[in-house]
Amino acid sequence: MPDVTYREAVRDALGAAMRADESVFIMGEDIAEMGGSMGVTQGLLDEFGPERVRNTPISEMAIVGTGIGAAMAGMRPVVEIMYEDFLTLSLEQIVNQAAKHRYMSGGQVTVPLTIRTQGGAGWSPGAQHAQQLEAWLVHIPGLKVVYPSTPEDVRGLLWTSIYDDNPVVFFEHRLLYPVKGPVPEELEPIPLGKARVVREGTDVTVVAIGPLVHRALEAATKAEEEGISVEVVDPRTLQPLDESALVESVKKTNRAVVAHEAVTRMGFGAEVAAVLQYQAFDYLDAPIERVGAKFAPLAFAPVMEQYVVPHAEDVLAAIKRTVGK
Amino acid sequence: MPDVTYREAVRDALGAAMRADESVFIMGEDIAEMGGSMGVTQGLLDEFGPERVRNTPISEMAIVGTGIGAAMAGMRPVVEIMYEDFLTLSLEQIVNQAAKHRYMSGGQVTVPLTIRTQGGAGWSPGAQHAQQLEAWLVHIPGLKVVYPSTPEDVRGLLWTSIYDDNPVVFFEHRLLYPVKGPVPEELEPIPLGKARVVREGTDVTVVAIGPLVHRALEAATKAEEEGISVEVVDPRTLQPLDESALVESVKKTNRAVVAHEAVTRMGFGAEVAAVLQYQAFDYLDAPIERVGAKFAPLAFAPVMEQYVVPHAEDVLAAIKRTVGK
Amino acid sequence: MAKVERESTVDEETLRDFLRGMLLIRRFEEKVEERFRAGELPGFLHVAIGQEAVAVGVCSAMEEGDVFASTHRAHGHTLARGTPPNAVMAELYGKVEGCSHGYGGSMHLYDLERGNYGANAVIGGGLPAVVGAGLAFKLRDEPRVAVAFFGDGATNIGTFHESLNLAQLWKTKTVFVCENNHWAESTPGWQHSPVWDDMSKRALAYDMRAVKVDGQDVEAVHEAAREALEHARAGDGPVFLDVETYRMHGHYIGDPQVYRSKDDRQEAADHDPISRLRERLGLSDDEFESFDADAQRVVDEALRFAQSATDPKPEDALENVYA
Amino acid sequence: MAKVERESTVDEETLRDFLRGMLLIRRFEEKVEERFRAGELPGFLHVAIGQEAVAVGVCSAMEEGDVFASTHRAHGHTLARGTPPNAVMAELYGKVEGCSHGYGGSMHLYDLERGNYGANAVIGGGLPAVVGAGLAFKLRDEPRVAVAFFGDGATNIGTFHESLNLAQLWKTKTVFVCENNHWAESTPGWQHSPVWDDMSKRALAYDMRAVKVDGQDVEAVHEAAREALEHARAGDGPVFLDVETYRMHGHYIGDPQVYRSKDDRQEAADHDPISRLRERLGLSDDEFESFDADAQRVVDEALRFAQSATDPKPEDALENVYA
Ligand SMILES: Cc1ncc(C[n+]2csc(CCOP(=O)(O)OP(=O)(O)O)c2C)c(N)n1
Ligand SMILES: Cc1ncc(C[n+]2csc(CCOP(=O)(O)OP(=O)(O)O)c2C)c(N)n1
Ligand SMILES: [Mg+2]
Ligand SMILES: [Mg+2]
Repeated sequence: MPDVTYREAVRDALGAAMRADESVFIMGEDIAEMGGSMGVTQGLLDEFGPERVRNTPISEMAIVGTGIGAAMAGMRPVVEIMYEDFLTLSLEQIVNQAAKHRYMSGGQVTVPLTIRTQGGAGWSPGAQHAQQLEAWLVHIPGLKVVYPSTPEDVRGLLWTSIYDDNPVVFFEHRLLYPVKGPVPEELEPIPLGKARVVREGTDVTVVAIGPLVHRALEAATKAEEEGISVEVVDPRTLQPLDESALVESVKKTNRAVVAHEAVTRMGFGAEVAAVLQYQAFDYLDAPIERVGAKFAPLAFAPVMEQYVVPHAEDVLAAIKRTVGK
Repeated sequence: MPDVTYREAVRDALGAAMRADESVFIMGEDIAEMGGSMGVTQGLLDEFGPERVRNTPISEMAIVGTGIGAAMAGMRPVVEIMYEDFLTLSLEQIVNQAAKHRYMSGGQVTVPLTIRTQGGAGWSPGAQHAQQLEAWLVHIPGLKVVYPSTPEDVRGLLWTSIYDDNPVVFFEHRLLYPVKGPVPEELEPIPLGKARVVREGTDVTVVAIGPLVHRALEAATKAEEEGISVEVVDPRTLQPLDESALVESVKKTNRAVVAHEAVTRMGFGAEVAAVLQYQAFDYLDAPIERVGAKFAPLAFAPVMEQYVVPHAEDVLAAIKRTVGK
Repeated sequence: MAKVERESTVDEETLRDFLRGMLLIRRFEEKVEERFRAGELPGFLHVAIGQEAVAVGVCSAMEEGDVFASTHRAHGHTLARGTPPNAVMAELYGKVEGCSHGYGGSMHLYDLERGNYGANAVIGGGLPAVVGAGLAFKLRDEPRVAVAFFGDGATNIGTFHESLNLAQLWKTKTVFVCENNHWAESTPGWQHSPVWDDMSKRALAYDMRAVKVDGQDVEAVHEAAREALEHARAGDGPVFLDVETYRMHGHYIGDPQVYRSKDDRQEAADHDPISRLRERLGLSDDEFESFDADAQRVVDEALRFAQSATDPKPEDALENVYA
Repeated sequence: MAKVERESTVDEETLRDFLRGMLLIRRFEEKVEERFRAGELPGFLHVAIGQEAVAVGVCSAMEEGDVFASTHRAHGHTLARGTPPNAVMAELYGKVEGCSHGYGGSMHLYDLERGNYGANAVIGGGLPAVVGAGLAFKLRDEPRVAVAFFGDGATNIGTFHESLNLAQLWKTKTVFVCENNHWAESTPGWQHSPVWDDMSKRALAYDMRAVKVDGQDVEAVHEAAREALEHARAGDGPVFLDVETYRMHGHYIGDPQVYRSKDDRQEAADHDPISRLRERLGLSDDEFESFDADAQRVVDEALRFAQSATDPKPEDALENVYA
């Protein structure tokens, strides 16, 4: 299997979907000539032209909202919110409109819209360009939420999201774009709602998403050296959530750590912990550990930013606590 | 102690704060002549005049944002978002600005802003006028989040919120406005971050907020008849959260139910469950039960709406599951 | 500001149809008020009594395939576009036979078959979708137009600004119908907008074609809408219709309107679009009565239908969350 | 559209001060570009090279007690308002001595003492606060004004609309400075706004006083700003300054500007506000060099200061979350 970067994988999926279906088009700020602030959409303007690769004004509410209307009218728009911090400008349309049209209409309306966004700390973008807000969307019935961690997953899941008939909020991570990984020659769609066991182990399960999947793998390797066998599971789709996969793993290992870059308090890990303690109560030999950002905005100074976000060492420390080392 | 309604209690706190301090003023849609869509601010225009009781255009982003600027300039604004569903229109200002100004400025800026809002189902307002979104704000460092359940609490906590030097998002519930309860003759400020044991018990702890406090009390009375002694604890402040009070109660009862009207998935109960399973792991005799809205938007038809939102019976059933009955 | 060509395309019989449509809406909403006060209807409702000429004038100018988004004040638009009164009334009762099958209610009336993309309870919430639909029509080169109804108060929300800006920038096939009744709930125009008495100024910020219309004159509304729809359909860009109208009743059913002066109410009452059309047609009392009786009959039937319609099953609440 | 009284209040010596201020910003940002390219600066940065006359012209017209909010392109506004170059440079290095003590960075420069309510990395994010401050000044009847800087691209965000609408409705003591450099990142004006070539049209939607200014002529900017501030300070309402300017460099430091034509870059280069002022003052090379050397000296000192300044302690990250 060829190696491609996460960035290229996203671009592949977009290009393939646009080639396969005239109704797919993309909109967002600076995605055309510049190819997006992260270079993800480079080349797509040349191939598909300005009608299907649309630069938008700085209008996050309208970017999502026009996507909704185009979707209701039979298109499959993929809109981009440049930084997920700016989801705060479009949530009305995402939460009150996209998520609810089908329901409020009693099943008449379909909104096949994909909302791509990205974020994440680790490069000192400051407090307004680094938040991780995926947890908010998981709270909203009517939305699907995807957060892939590898090139293969991001390509296969983005394709599926675009062809899903529901609004999907699709999270990418700034630091993952340059990460390389193997992908199948042919784009293979990956179903939403299926977790992936990234690494098998027997002593403790680490449920991780996004960049924490990679930090969890680092931690797992280090743990191995100390004789702790770690299983790493990536839900990949946060909504619908593959609860049984997570629960099965924990029933096997009897210990769990949940890890993400978002603030721990009220983060996605809270939901996973609540699910696991409920469904695997009798199997748990230790409290479920949560690893996430400390309770502060993201500071500009690298030393402070690094202090707030979770690292492999934090995952490792949590793993050790679960096994009492 | 005289009995007043939750509505009157909110009005009392607003009036008292405005009388006590020239820098306090209120802004919001239809809060002046009409006295607010829920009648909460009735009479305040007559007493304080149009400069301090300001009708705003339908501009949720600017309502919060001008509040922020006025606060930075030394005022103590109390702004109202008519329905919390419309917080989705102002989150950029709440989350990226109000919550972060102090931090991003390295401690120079103070934002003593109170954002009042209300919502809740139970009267068929439909999918866009009934959401409970308090969990979102709990995820954001820099904000305080308050959700009182009784007239006494709402009065004392609103006063404290107004005089707190941080941005506070203050949740009220539509169905609680007509609820009467005793309040002290003199307004007594209630500190943020202190939970209240609403009812003592020994077999199971129900951590409930907002209207679920009342439904939990109903459930507790019914449980009593079946010989189950229920303790009901109301955190009142979700951020900062009085973790020790919740943990202490659970260490005593060894069982826990968390109840709110918001959607269970990724709701505030997830955080509470995650905290309790971690800090009271060895004390728990049963999985922590979560009671909340089923995973759907709120339908208009009363039978469907009632099916989605949690009732006293749901709390009772959860209580019984924890004690294995 | 563009001016509308004045040669009318509306003949006498069409005007009579307009009267039928307006009377249907009026009697329908009066019945709704009555039933709500009687405690039969869940939730809260908003009637557009006084604004019937806007709904009928605009919807009658729309063509097969055109779509629209409405507001919290949606009964008129929905009926004028042809959704059966039975289905609308049933929705207000939260019944399976309702146009949103009981999931939506008064503020969320849908009828996809007739291009109703949904009434919206969030001010401005429906505008971007209408721009997006207009974009889709343009991209697919279809002779269809997407219409947005909204009030004067809605011109203050950021969503309005972003939507009109984008529509003009991309010349989407969209028409914006601003029903300026000079009130946003209890807030008078002068208290919520610096240009409350001339909303067409909003369009200047986008170089958008704007047309002022007397919203109590159904013929004028129809003509302006027809011209605007042609303009948008031809791909010449969106149009902003600044429609002056009156809210004859309260903001919501039961609104005591403590904030509103007698004079203001009287002024609204003096601008009843139905009396005006009746005079324009020079109808005798008998003629008018017969129109009215027809409307009343349809409404009574709709009420009977709705009252005896089917309640959803509680567990239906978990359906339609996802496609 | 209002016209500015033309009799200038700016004498020769003041113009020389303006030149000093503009040169300081120019050399400061050139140094920042150099150090960023050298990999010394964290995060990402935006310079306003070409727009110095706007920062200096406006800030020099502000008075003690006036406040302002800036954008992601904030170095110029901050320096022009008098924040010590050492503190600004230290902030770009994420140091404790920085004007935001290392918590903010280039996009979040604050200096409350000098009325800097913060640079904002969210487009339009700072506008409502400026309206709110202007409201507070009005409520307390203080002779103070709040100023908002923002770009042409920012006029497309809903926050802009709601802020200007409310400011005019309430006649807050606010001045809006639109720096129209005809680019929003890689998106040219014609691609993002239907009125990109005349932003003053935005103000028409609010009946707001608007003034067009040549942003490369520091004297003109100062005069327009002075008049606007007077207008707002007197309580006569907010003013919209439509300032035409040029972005001589990329959107962010390191931007290859693949999207931008040679001609467009050349046009920007041909409109250097510093050369223009230099000519206006008829400075000899020697005179200019001495101004320049002074600026360079200050910048070098700022760099030395920042490079040897103190790193925050990691755990300081948990401070300042709450008051
Ligand atoms: C975003 C938002 N804010 C507030 C409300 C509450 N609300 C419902 S109708 C209304 C007034 C709308 O006025 P206008 O747009 O003129 O429409 P009208 O009621 O006059 O038909 C308000 C403030 C809402 N539904 N949505
Ligand atoms: C709400 C929001 N959307 C997108 C961005 C990303 N972004 C940063 S600067 C910029 C362009 C701003 O253009 P303009 O307002 O003209 O200011 P200029 O960069 O030209 O000074 C964009 C899109 C942002 N910071 N905030
Ligand atoms: Mg109105
Ligand atoms: Mg610009």
